[in-house]
Amino acid sequence: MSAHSTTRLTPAQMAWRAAQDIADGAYVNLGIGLPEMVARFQPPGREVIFHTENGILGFGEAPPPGEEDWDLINAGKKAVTLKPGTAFFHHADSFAMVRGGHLDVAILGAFQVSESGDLANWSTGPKGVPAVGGAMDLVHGAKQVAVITDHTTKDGKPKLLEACTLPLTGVACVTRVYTNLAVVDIEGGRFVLREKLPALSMDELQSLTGATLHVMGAVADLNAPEV
Amino acid sequence: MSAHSTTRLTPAQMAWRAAQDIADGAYVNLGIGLPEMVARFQPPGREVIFHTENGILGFGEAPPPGEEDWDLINAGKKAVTLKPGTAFFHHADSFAMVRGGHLDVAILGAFQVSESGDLANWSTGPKGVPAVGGAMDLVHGAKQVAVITDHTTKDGKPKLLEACTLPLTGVACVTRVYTNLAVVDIEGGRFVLREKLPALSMDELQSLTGATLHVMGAVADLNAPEV
Amino acid sequence: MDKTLPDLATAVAGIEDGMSVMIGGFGGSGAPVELIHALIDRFRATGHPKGLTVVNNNAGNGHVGLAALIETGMVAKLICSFPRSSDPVVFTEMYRAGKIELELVPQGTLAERIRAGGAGIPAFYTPSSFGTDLAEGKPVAEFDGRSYVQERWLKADYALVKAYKGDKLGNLIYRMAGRNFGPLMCTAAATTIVQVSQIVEPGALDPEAVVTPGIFVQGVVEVANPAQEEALIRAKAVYPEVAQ
Amino acid sequence: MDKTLPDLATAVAGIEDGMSVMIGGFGGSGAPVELIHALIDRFRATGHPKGLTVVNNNAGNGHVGLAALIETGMVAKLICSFPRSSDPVVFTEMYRAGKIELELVPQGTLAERIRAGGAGIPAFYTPSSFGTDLAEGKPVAEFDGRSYVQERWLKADYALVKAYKGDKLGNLIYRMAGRNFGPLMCTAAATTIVQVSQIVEPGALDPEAVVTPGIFVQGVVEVANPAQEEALIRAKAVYPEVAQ
Repeated sequence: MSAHSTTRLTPAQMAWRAAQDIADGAYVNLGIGLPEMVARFQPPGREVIFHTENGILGFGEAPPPGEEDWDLINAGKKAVTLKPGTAFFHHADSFAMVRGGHLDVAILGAFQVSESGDLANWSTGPKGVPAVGGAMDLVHGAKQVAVITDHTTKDGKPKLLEACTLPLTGVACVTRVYTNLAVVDIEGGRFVLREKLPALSMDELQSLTGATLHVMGAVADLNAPEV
Repeated sequence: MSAHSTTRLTPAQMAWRAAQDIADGAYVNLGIGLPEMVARFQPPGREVIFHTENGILGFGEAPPPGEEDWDLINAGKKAVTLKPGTAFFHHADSFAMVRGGHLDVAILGAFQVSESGDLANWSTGPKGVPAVGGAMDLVHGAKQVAVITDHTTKDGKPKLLEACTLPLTGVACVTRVYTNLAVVDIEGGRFVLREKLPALSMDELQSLTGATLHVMGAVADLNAPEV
Repeated sequence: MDKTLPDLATAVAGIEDGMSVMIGGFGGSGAPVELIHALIDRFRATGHPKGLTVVNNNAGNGHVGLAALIETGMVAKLICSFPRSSDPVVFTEMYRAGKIELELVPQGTLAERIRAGGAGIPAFYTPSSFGTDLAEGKPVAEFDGRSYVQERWLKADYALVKAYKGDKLGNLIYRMAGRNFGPLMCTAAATTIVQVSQIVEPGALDPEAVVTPGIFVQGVVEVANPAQEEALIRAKAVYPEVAQ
Repeated sequence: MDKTLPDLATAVAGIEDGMSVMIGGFGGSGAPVELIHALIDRFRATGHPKGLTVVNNNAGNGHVGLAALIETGMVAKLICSFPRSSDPVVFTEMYRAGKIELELVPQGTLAERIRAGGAGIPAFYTPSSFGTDLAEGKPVAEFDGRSYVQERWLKADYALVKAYKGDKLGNLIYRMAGRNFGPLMCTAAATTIVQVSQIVEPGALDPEAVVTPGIFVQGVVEVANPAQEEALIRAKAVYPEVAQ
């Protein structure tokens, strides 16, 4: 692994890559943490409207430090700003947007993703305090549910698996995974490799993946600028 | 019947009588037609807030002819007016108020009422075009569902019955009936007479009623001013 | 992003034969008269769309708006709560002649079914209609000792809604009781088209007072001085030949 | 009609041992800090109320507001979606010590259950949590080929909510994302008490922009310059001894 560790995408580069796939005019919910970074990398000329579970549509970026209004926060409890066209609403309306199929894309973090699209991202087991938030709702309803995650855990274990071993967030819900090594679609219960780091061989990538990576058509190079 | 026909309450007097029972501060929905008249007879010093299914709370009386705003109507499609403290909302919120138990009183019309509190007020049978509106929702949720109705049909048949013969609006929902002859509570599956016109004997009243009228405690005189 | 549509004809151009169409309004308040008339115009010019299923609280009045739409014969089925009105001859005659199907739904259940359609709730329980003819064939269940009827969500291919002002992102505010079913229908249709008296720039509407957030709206068309259906009916107007 | 309450102590005086209390807010936005602190004051003075079941999205942060309430030991059970936060030591320690019960609910399901409680819908189906541990023991059903979990309404004896302005009839508007669960909780409690920055006369709020109609509110108390929980936490405030 050390051989190619320097070529892995940074979190910002993963977020940049995910941002390239978001169409102009899309309504998007970004999960807490890494997915939130996607907002920074909207390609020029595309207008994307961000939704947050706690009742804002069309909010803007973070305010300068010291200018936070703590009534104007996102689901990660981080301060955001108003943009022209923002709307506020209550939590039931907010999750009507989520569950009702009105979001184009939800991008979430993951502990594990299975080849059938199951997602585990809310509980690492019985030890900690369990906390689920909006994840179990977000995996249902958005037209596309994508995941951004390191390809492996910190100790090198695969996160893309035949079956999740951690408690599930949702069943058969994820259709695309952006990792620091590859872009993988989930189709018909299989991982289909779409892009991989050019320096990484198929065998290396497969060895870091807990289920068979299928190839259907071309596998493009996964390139991201320094961001 | 002709002997006491002149003593029957007018529709306005029935509405007046019903209005006397509405407590200060109550939230009230009045059905289309006769029940709507109740709003005219609020006792002085009592403030009642009226709800209409089509999304207004706290509206005021009818505007003068020619000054109607047809976006400001009640469920009977009659023009109303704004009062300080009015609120507008959509139909789902409006019926959340209804079904959710937030109204203190709903006063409805009736074709028939049974001694178990069943109400029939939406369909006279298979011949006409069926129309139900909000009646089936209003009979559930309001803390008290009362009915204003003539004691008998136009051809003299009782409307207070052991069991309704017309299609039901709701089961076991009515707890008080204001007629042009009497005030009757429904308790434990029985009609309990509370007030009757003083000129009317118990036998006369019973003969105009399709189920046993029970007496528990005093029966007061039903008196209404000329209104 | 700009959801503005150039004209009424464009606004209704995507509605196809057999589609379901939610139409806002309660009686005349909130009735999108101009959108309905544009749909009638299209049908008269092309013979389409026909065989529509329409969802509205009522069945129209007089010979304008929804009543006129029904009168053309474009509507195969009506889902509503109260098809009996002051002047409902159009629907009544077609219903009695067996030319239009009716699904009668209690008003609160109709509202909640539409909300459920927009909110991803496939079914819910309500006390309304329990023990009545309108609950026939529906599952019932008891919760905490009380009986309830299971109702299904209601969705549509299109919603035609009237609001007061809308911005280019589709954020909407309504006018008084004209709000009624509009905000719900916006959420429950695959494509929601809204006629507004004025299209404004994003930022012109108070974000605290937006009733329908733009995510629920696909197109906005400006009708600067919309007809009020009740006023048309009182003037004995007839569409397509408005005689006044 | 005037729903104004004279002070915070009066506002929370009716909450009894063992009651369920919905508390508005998402993190610090919309958290009714002063109402919560008034409840803590009462407990410290009288030993009541205790054994409360609290409904909130979170489990509090730092040592103010909800976290301080939990810290007193008044709360027997918490129903929430996300008890893990930046500084959640209070809840975490009590949970691990078995001193507080937790019912974990997906956030959208929590919101919908509260809405259902207020809207007279005893149960509904949602796709959320299907196939997960959080659906264990709940009825499931298939609609149109997809699987759903049945969820029950959630009601409470009391709701403590923070809004921005309220009139004497209880009509409310909120401030930005401080709205969150507030309007839902107002509908789902037998008694809803709201702290507002300003109580205004009926007519002062735009009827088109009222978010919570007064029918859902039993009492309004003015807290002119309410604390923002996030600011208190950043100042390392501790209740009841505010050290700053």
